[in-house]
Amino acid sequence: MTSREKLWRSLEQAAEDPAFLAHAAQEFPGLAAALAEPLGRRQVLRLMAASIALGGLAGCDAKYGGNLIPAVTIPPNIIPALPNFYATAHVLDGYASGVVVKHVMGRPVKVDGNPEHPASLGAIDVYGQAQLLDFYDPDRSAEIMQGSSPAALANLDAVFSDQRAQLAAGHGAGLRILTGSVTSPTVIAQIEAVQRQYPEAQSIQWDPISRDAGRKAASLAYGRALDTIAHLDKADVLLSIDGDLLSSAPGRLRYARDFASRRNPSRTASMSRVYAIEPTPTLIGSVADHRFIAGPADISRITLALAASILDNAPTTAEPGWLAPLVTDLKAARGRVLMHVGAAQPPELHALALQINEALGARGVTYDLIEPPAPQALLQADAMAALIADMHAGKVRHLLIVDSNPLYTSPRSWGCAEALKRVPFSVTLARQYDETARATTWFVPHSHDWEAWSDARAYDGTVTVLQPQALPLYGGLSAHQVLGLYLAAPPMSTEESVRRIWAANLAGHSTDGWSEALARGVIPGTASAASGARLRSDLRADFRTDLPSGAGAPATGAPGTTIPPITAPGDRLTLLLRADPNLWDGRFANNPWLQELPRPLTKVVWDNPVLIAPALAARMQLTNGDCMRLSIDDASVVAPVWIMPGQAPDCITALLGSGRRAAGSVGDDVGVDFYPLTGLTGAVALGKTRDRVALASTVHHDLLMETPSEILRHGTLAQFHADPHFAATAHSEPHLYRTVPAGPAAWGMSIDLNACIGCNACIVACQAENNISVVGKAQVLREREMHWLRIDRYFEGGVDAPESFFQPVLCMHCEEAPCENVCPVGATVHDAEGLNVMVYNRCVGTRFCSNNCPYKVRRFNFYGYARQQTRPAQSWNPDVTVRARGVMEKCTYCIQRIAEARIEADRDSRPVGEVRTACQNACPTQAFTFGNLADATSLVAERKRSSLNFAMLEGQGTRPRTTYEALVRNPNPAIKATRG
Amino acid sequence: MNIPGMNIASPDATMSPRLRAPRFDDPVVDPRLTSASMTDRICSIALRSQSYPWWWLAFIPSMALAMLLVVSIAYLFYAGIGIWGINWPVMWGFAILSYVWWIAIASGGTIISALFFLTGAEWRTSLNRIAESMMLFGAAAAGIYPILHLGRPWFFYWLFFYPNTMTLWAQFRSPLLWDFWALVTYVFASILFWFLGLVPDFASVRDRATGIARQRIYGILACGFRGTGRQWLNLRAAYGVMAAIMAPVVVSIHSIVGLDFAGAATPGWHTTEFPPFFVFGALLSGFSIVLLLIIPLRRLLGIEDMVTGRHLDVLCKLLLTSSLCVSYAYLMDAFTTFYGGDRAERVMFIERALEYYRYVYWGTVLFNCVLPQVFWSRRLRLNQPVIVSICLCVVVGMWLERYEIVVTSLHRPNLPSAWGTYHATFWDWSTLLGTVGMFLSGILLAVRYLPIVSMHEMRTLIATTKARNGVSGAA
Amino acid sequence: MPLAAIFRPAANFASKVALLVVVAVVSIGAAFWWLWPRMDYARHVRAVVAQPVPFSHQHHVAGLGIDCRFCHASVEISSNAGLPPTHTCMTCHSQIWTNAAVLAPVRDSWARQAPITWHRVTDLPDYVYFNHSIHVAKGVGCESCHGQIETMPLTYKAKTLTMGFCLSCHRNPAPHLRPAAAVYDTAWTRGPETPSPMALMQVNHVPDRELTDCSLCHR
Amino acid sequence: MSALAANRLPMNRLLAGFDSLQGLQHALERLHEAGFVVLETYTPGPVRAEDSGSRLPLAMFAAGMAGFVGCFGLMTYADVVAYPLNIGGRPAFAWPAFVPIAFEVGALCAMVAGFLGCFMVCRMPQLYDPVDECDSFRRASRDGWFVAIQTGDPDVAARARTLLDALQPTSVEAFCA
Repeated sequence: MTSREKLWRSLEQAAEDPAFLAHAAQEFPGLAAALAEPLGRRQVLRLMAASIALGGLAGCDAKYGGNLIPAVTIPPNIIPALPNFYATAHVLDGYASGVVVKHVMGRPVKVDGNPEHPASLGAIDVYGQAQLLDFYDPDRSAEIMQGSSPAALANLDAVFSDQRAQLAAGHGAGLRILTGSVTSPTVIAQIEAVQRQYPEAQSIQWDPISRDAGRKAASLAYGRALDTIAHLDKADVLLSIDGDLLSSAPGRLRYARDFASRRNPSRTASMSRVYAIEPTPTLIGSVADHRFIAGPADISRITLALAASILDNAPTTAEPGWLAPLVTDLKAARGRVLMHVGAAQPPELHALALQINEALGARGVTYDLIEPPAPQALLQADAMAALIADMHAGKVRHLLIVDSNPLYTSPRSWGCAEALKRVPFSVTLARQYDETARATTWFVPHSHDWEAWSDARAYDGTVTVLQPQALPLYGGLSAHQVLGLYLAAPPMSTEESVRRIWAANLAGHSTDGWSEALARGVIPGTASAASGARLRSDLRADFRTDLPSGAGAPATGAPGTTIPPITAPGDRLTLLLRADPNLWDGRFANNPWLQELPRPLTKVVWDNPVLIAPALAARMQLTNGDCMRLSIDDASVVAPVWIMPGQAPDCITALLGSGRRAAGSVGDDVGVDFYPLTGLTGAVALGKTRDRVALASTVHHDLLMETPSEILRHGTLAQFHADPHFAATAHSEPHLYRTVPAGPAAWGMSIDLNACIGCNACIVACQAENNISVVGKAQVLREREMHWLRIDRYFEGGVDAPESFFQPVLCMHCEEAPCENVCPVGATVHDAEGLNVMVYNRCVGTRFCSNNCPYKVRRFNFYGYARQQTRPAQSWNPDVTVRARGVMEKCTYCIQRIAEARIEADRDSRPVGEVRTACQNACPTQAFTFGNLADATSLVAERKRSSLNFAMLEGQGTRPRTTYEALVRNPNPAIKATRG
Repeated sequence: MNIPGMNIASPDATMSPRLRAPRFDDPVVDPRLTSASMTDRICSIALRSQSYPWWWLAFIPSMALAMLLVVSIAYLFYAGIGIWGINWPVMWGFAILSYVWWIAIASGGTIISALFFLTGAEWRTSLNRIAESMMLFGAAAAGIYPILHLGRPWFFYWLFFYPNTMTLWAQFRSPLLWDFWALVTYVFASILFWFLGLVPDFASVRDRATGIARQRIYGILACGFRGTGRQWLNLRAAYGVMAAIMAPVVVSIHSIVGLDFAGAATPGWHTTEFPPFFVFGALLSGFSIVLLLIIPLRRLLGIEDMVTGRHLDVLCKLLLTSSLCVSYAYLMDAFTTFYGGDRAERVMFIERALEYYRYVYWGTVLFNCVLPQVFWSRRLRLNQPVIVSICLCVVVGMWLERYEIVVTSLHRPNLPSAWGTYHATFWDWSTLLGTVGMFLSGILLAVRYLPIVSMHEMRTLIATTKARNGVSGAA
Repeated sequence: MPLAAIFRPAANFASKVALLVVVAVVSIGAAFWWLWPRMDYARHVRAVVAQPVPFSHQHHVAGLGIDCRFCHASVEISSNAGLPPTHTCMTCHSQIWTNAAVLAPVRDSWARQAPITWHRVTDLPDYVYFNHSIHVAKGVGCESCHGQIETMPLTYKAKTLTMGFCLSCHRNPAPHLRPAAAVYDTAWTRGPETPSPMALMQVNHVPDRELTDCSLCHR
Repeated sequence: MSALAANRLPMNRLLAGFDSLQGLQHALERLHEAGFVVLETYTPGPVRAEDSGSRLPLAMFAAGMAGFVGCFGLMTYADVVAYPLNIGGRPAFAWPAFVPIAFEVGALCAMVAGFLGCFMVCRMPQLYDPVDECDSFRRASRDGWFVAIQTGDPDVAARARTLLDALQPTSVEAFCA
């Protein structure tokens, strides 16, 4: 609280306020960091303070005066108002994805992907970008807590010194270290060091969103845990069973890139064909050529039938009708196929997939098996259950919880809360004073990944060194520092320990190699090699192939692999619990950007309704927002429902991660907490209640219509082969006058609908780059969301099994813009390079422009939203005006980037070079192409020459600078009734 | 006194219209009236020492509503237009539609006082002042909306164009700017037109007034008008030309308001018929409001012998006519939509007529097209309760029509992904009611303190009718 | 009732006066409304701002001939010209005037490693994105916007810096350009040897783009 | 007769009232024949029906035209010369779009000109006029048709009275100016 008040003071005060200075302390990693002496930091923060006064926070009302606060000594590499970029990585459940953080005057303002990093290739997901707000989050805890009262670091040291003594006495008996999945060699080394010192100590790694099934399956098939790495660019036919390749699998960004490389027939010689079999809509299902809906029960049955027909050449059973052609297709594409099973499915299905892939000769081509980057318990869930059992049994005397929130995420049936009460000494290391922290005897604020040295491995094993981007804003200790407390020997500096570990890889050139590794964001030669493990011939012999329909092992109730689907005996209704596409397991719940990010398929924000099939809704007379009581055994949860076209009628889907109690001012009590229903085996009973919840969705009406071709054009590969220009409009509208912007440049954009997978990365990128406000649920309910870039989602076909389409929509920058000639004050006009310019400070707010915009891409500040943001002043992008109340705003093609490019080019008297928009940078599939149309060699010019190129609402005669490439799908001609 | 033509009428026709129900063959002015009696009566209304009880009964609630307007505006400026129901697809709501509604009401007044002045319609004489007051306060009520509806109202002056330090001008292609200037012109012109017509009557009141205070007040308002030959000559000349200007101005402002919509490419707006369509609407609402005002006032002020059955008959006929014009416009709206063959237009129209806002649409049709048809009957044209209820319906109907044009058009834009709905908030309603209060308070003050019938024109009318009767009597 | 004239003869004169007053008030109001933003007072032109240290550009620039870039180091590469850090002051003032009273704040800042808080003299609204580097690169002298800085014992704002001021140059840059060498030369004046304005456009490679586009300064 | 008038110059004017326009017109003819100086008529309505001796309409037309042309010119200057901007790719000189505002401004100018002009030529505001002193004058704004004539010396006044009395005036009153 207090910290936020400080942050909200006027900049002049803030800049002189020592508390503020302390909070805003910044550091220079990379080359500078290696040399920078501590003094350097304090100087920069002054510079940073100055930078704020120097107009860092731009507003729409002019005010004279203010202060200028120059540094005492200018640190190296800092030039006022010029950005610095430092590589690091974003780690989720242990897996790293490379990012590059943009600093201005020493403060992080933007995160982008790291092109050098194999798991990113320059792309970045929503979590990675939202790190910016997590880093500045005013709700981050700054105080060490003993019980419920603040304590000093000294107290902690004191306590630990006698804890060390006690533990040493018992050889560490009763010491447990609970972490999320860890791939950081440094952390692992430290934990091992601790275990060397206390032989009895145990370390447990556990993530609520489990990937146990894969490991278990590998051990079934190959005798040991192996990770699978897909090469989607090599797969002609991709069969995804409840797949998460594009949504939550480690390496999803890379997969998305490879996937897209085979989807646009005007660019790829052989377009891939994608089959998806799934109970609930996923990203890959939404972009698949064939999406077959199969409830949990059917999935096992179908997979078994599939296995039978491929492995044993058994004749495929009659139903479902599409199975036979599918099998034929798979066999035909032998060696260039990939069958992928989602993490939510039981190990047995994974194992079958491994076997089928081998049988189809795909291994080494469309996928590789590698040694897991970091050793893991085969079944994390079992390990966790065991830990809690030990706690109950009182065997645990000292518990350290790092980067994990079991009180919120563990199945309630395990009784973690009670168990914790029986642990005499427990420490939580977390960013917020969260649910678990409140229950442990000690709480230590966890420094952000950007505030400490560390390292982590990518999905393929490649190591990235995480370098600090700033001094801890809110104090706090890193995992390394806390683990250091267990070691008698004073720990060396974290940087030193990280360096030491990688000295070998960077041998030969001591400093340079290190600096280069930091600069590039990867340590060369650390990717895991493909494993040569041989498939067990007798694989299927030793697991039951007579899987109880309703999917598998988990149903046996062992809190085994994934959060188990539950089958009710009566109506075979199954509850699927999945990670939230925005909040993951709940750790991002306090992030306003992610809370207000429309879920890819439902477009619901600030809520996590249960997804039910239209059929079920009809049967129970439910409409969106009606509340249902879901009860399993004695646990029950009341949650609103959302009718999800394409949902299997015999299952309902709930997203974990909402309903936090101690996430912070943003995330508390948003949505419903479904963890109480995890780990239960009983039947799920549905009871209708009388309550209703108003659900905020950015699609403000539930409507299912044929998408008019003037909006979104799509066809099949057959059509494309017949006529590559099938989507283009032949005729050109007559016109009275035509003003062609003079140039020199002509900015334009092309969006490839074949590439868009609806992952939302572009939306967050835009929000971060352009200082777009979060408005909150109440305002979204009143249809006042502010996103400049939205992804329209259209359904076509029947409600039960519709075909779905994604279409990113942003300002089209029409050359004959309807918005411009209705503005009475000329606040929106055209510039010579064809940009539809919105001059905020000229806008009086008549809103006529929005009424007259056929694409409805303009957003209006009904209130002073920018003033209501919880983010501190210095987190805004200083190059973009922060819009005031009563002002219209919209996509500018990232004009601040264009302006910088223009200025640089003009300064050196050369034509303007490449400009990349924020959405383009973030997009994992490179769906966006932006550039200079005047330069015929530019990529955007080339894409606009594509035979699939079309303009949205062409008939309006607005001549948009943003055009689309029509969507082409590649259905199997042998399968008639395609979808479902 | 022998009144020719009376013998063919039923005997009670000789009774003063003040003592009997209105008749279609009433003279526009009761022959018993003389300049003196008429002048004295009208002046005595303005000069009453204390007001009628009914006046207070009407004025206090009106004033309360006007206060509500003040509160609403204060809160609006404090909090921002987010307090209204407007949203992403429906960026315009109550502010604009009420503005159009009020402008139409005001324009109706102008048409009666200016247009029919030019045509020399005698029945217009006694309604002139009421119509002009209606124009004035209607314009005032409308005039505040364009500024209120701005996101940053304190910058409204950017719509004037003048050499400023930014060297920026206005954007003259925008119908909104045309509208702004049409409104500025209309409001100022109304005031001048209204006041110039009042000057000779102020003189009459001045000369009837007792007590130095009233004498002085009305004396100042009369600006020393004494009815000299030169004054009459120039005043009549100026007034005539002003009327000749007001007529096209009132048509222009309503056409331009129509262009605010027709000038946009938005489905439901993008049609060339809007300018005349809006003028029809102005006529319809103007006539209904005038009827709503005169029917109680002729009784309460005892001027039935100046506002007679003939007036009711004529106004109802005009109301019926304009209703038919409006109906034609609605038909054309539907026709062009489907004839034009634009998908978005069709979808929007179907949504408008059959979906969420269908009651608004059909309410509009019922109130504006169907109900006024009763005025085909001469008997009902004189039945004051019927007239009042029909006119009330029409006034509501005209408001619904604007709701339909503004809101339902916007809630179904080209892209289905941008569809939405609109719901007014408390502050929308409070502002609307507030302007109603402001309008009524104004009218009531005018009724109380101004000569509510244009006496100098009535004197001329009385003289001419007398002359005519004298002639026909001789024949 | 005894009738008499309502007004006295004087009323005629009074009414005339009243009319005149009304006219006067209206026209004066309008005139002020139009003139106010053009007044130096409203624009803080020539208003000296009190500073922690009475720094004299006159002394340092005209007197000692220190180049602008010595203190405003990033003017050629960044949008922000940059303000000298205490370190820069101390490069000299650790040697000379080491115990001058006026310099106490500087020494203090150095000793405490606490920054000096200067007060803004030349300010643009936050929604205007002015870039120093491009202007100096194209031969716009500091003096064009900052005035005769070398004559200022205490620094003040020299130009109105209204949008009109910016546009006056953006609409016709040529007359405001100097040879690259003279950009920081406070004494420079156009001489016979100076290339013609049009020639300077060529020499300085002033780009052929629409310099009055809104998007040039507003984002 | 008010105290004000008492300490004034001799009564040098006569105000005669008639109860009808015809009466007044008749009297005017007689007065003219008799060669009296008719100063002014004060009537409850126009004396001559519809005739235009007024130059106001011309002035209003001129003002209107000036307003229209001036406004149109200013808009043209602003869009074509002062700050030409690309507005939705429309031509800079979008003359049809200039018409509405030019018309409105022209109309406003004409109205204002008419209003001010009318006050000027009517010599208004003229709150006091000697004729106000006459008691009978109040009827001029009701139903009395009055004429004021100049009567220099008493005998002229006497002749005037005799002439007027013959015309059945409602009142004859002397006043001074």
